[in-house]
Amino acid sequence: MKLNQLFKNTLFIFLFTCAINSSIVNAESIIDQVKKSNTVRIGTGNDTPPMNFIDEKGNWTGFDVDLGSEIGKQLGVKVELVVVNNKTRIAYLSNRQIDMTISNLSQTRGREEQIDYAEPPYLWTAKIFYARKNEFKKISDLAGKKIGVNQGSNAYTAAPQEIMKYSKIEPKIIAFQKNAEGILALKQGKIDVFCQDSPIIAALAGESASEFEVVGTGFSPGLYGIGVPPNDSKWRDAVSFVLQDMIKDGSYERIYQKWFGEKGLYPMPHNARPRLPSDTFGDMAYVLPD
Amino acid sequence: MIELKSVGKIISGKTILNSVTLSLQRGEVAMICGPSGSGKTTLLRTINRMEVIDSGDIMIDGVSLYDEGINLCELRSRVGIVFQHCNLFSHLTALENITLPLIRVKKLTKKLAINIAIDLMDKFSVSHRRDIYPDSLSGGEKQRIAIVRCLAMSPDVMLFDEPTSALDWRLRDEVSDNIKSLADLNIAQIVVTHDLDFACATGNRFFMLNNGTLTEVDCNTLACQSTDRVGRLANSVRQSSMLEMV
Amino acid sequence: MEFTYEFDWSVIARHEYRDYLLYGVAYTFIIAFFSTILSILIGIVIASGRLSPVKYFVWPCSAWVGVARHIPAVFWILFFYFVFPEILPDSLGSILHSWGSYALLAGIVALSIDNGTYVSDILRNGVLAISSGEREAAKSCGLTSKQQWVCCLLPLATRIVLPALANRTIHNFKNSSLCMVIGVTELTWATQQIESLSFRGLEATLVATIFYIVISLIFGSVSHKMENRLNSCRYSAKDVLNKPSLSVPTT
Amino acid sequence: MSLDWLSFMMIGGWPDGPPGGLLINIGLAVSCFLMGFIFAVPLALLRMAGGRISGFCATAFIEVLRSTPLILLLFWCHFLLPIIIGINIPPLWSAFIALTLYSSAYQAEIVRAGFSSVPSGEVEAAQATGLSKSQVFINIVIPQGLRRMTPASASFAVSLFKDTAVIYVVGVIDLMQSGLIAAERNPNKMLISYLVMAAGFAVVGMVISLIGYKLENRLNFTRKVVSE
Repeated sequence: MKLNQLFKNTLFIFLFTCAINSSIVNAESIIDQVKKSNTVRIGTGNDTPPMNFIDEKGNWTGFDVDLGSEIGKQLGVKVELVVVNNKTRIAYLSNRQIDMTISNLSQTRGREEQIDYAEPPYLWTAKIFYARKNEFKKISDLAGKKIGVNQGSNAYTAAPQEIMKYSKIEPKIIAFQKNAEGILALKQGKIDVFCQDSPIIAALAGESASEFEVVGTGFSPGLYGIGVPPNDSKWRDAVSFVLQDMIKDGSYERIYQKWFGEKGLYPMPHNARPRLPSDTFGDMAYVLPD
Repeated sequence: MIELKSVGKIISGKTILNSVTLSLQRGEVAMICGPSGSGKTTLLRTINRMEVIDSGDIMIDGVSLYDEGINLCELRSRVGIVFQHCNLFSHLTALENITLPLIRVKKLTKKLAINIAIDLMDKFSVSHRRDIYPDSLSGGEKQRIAIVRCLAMSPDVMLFDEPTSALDWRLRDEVSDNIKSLADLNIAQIVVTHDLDFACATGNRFFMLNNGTLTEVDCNTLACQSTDRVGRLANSVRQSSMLEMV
Repeated sequence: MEFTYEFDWSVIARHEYRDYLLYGVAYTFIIAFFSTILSILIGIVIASGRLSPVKYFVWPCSAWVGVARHIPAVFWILFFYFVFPEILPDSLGSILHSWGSYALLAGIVALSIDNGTYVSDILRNGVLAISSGEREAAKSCGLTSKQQWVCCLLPLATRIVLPALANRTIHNFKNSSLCMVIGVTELTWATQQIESLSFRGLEATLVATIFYIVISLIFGSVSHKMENRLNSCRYSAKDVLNKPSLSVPTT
Repeated sequence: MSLDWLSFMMIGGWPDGPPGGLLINIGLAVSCFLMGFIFAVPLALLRMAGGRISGFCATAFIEVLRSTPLILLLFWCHFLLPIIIGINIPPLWSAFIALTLYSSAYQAEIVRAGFSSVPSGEVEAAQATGLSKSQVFINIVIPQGLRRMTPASASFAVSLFKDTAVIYVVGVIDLMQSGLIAAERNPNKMLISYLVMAAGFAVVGMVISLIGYKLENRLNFTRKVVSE
């Protein structure tokens, strides 16, 4: 009897707290919370060079991290980096445990149902098959082969779809916990090919270009976007505008050059900047007019 | 002093004690004998309410153990029990074993408790073993410590559960002497034992417990039984070995 | 704080996700079964090495147990998957590397190595627990040394060893989940996979957790019953298991 | 002798490679062991002597945690608990929570076994001298139970330390993770990286074993004390 009472009380307090908190969440936009606490919580990973990783000195760095701290600077608040990974980033956003995620997040329909994206996307990407040198010539050669992907990457579905375009034989997909494990498996011959986004492959290629090569061309073109919690357009606009300002004032370009430019750390063969079609607009950045 | 009024105890449908009645004065030593499984130990344990009885009543100094307002801890401190295996606290030294209840139950100061303990240990000539842990004590020493542990609480009643079962004949006489000397201190004692010779030598009242019924007997009957039993045992052994030879 | 999560059980019912779970269960059982068998074999070998009268068998086995007992199971798994084929001769290593089921094999072997050290400890303690008194009693009844072992000593040792072995087996069953780190598609891997594809991992993880709990409880109660049946003649296994040299952290 | 060939192990990870990572393992093992013990005692008591409902709750809690694989528990705490309670948990903290829950359940059983292995005769003897229930518990059951559970506790401490290796799957850069990073960066020295990892776990594990063994001997109550 007594315990029952206790249980009821606890439940009541729990529900009460929930009610209070949910009312706050619903009433306030994240932009107000960020201003009030003077910090923005940015979720990013730590094991995906060059987007986000721990460097040899133990610093948390990468394109995403630089972009995040620049956004924080432009918003005029402190940045609190939160570790997420491919499996947590969406859940954290939908629960508003982070204010945005900049974590090599491709925009997909499935994800669009769960979260919102700031405009514009910040990087053009494609999925790339990466294999040992001189083993495969074109994508159709990969039919029935063992393909490594990162668990949580949308390559898990995109890679077999691409191969099935050329052949009826289904490839075997092996999902690893980390990209580095996938590359190690590739090196050891446990898998025939590793499939990942182009910037990530660019970083890997930088380290091991003599052993591996890209098979065919990139496929499944995608866009890395900044994920924000759903149903908060005020906050989404705020982040979008900051990103657009950065593209206009050149601070985005600076970060891009540092990582992916010709003299950058991981030069990318194609122009991955978000831009408008060059035959119509020249090489203009894709930014909404004022 | 102690009065058991038609005490009954049933454990899982089996009658262990059947209307046991017993009355004992200060200074008397009651020896309860009986075959194994006759309920001797259960009877002993009911007297300080380690076992709850199903019918009847037990009174100490005219106060029922089953009175509403009785302080069980206080009662137990007045009824000492020396277990068959002594049950000394194995993580405490001999001295600590004795002082623990003095300090915790009687709320004596540590110094006073030690004094009392050492005095008593001297009487039982075990004071040189005071800092030894029970595992390193001999059987006789353990038992003397257990007796001292009870005695230090200055009980009105002492209960002994098979005090001689683990001892050789020399130590048995010693226990017998100890019990007699306690009787001189005006303590009522109940001793449960298998050992009929020991019972005859020690007690001044004798009881037989058979199938849960207690009957008072005199010393001679007990002694008779003793010799009788040995005779019967020898006979049966002889018969069975003869059978095998045939 | 807000509990906004709405359960959507249709996720588990969707056939591709359901298949992940079903295959996951199958792989979990396969890993648990084979690694338990193999670990018992390893345990017997190591235990007899440690008990053997030959000095040259004793110390390598003891040293192995002393070291291996402190090495995490997940280390063994990664080691066997990534490193072991590398230290083999090239041809053999590349065969292992390119073998599609090597991850499964590596997982099973790694768990067997991990569990084997514990099993060997349990077996050794079981044999040591048969007191010399019992051996002499068996001898004095006129039994041959084979009869002594078959009729008296081994059944006795089994009775002592069984509860601890059952405990280890449950532990090993749970440890099979570690194989997900090398991409073996067992149950825990399946929950993560469903999470990453559908963003609704809570349902799948809940189902998997209940599965693990139910299997552990069933196995626990079965072993308990078996123990009770064997214990018709009671032998205090507890005393043995509380011996300091035994490293089973269970009850 | 130069240790330059090992220098590659000193980079990558928190704060300076595997040695720093090992500190995380040790710290987590120690703190989760202690926290687990704090929870374990009331859990064990509830299971042994709680009322019907509270006893059942304690039993259910212990059994559920004991039958869930640690890695799954880790995923619960890292991926799913945040979804349920809506609070963001950094990897290290989720590892801490998971290991604490895990160790509290296991230690509750150890504590229970320790307490119930105190000879019932001694408990009875204590009651017979008039000690109250709580006094019996404080003076007899706890000191003896604690001593009796040291061997099991010590081996659990070792196994808990081992189990901290799993936390790398949620992204904590511990010895395992930093060792793996070092191995990834220098694939030709992979074997050395793995050996260093193994040595790290084995050496610390052995030290914990040794401490447990020493503690056991010290607490042994057959020791003889020379009187003053």
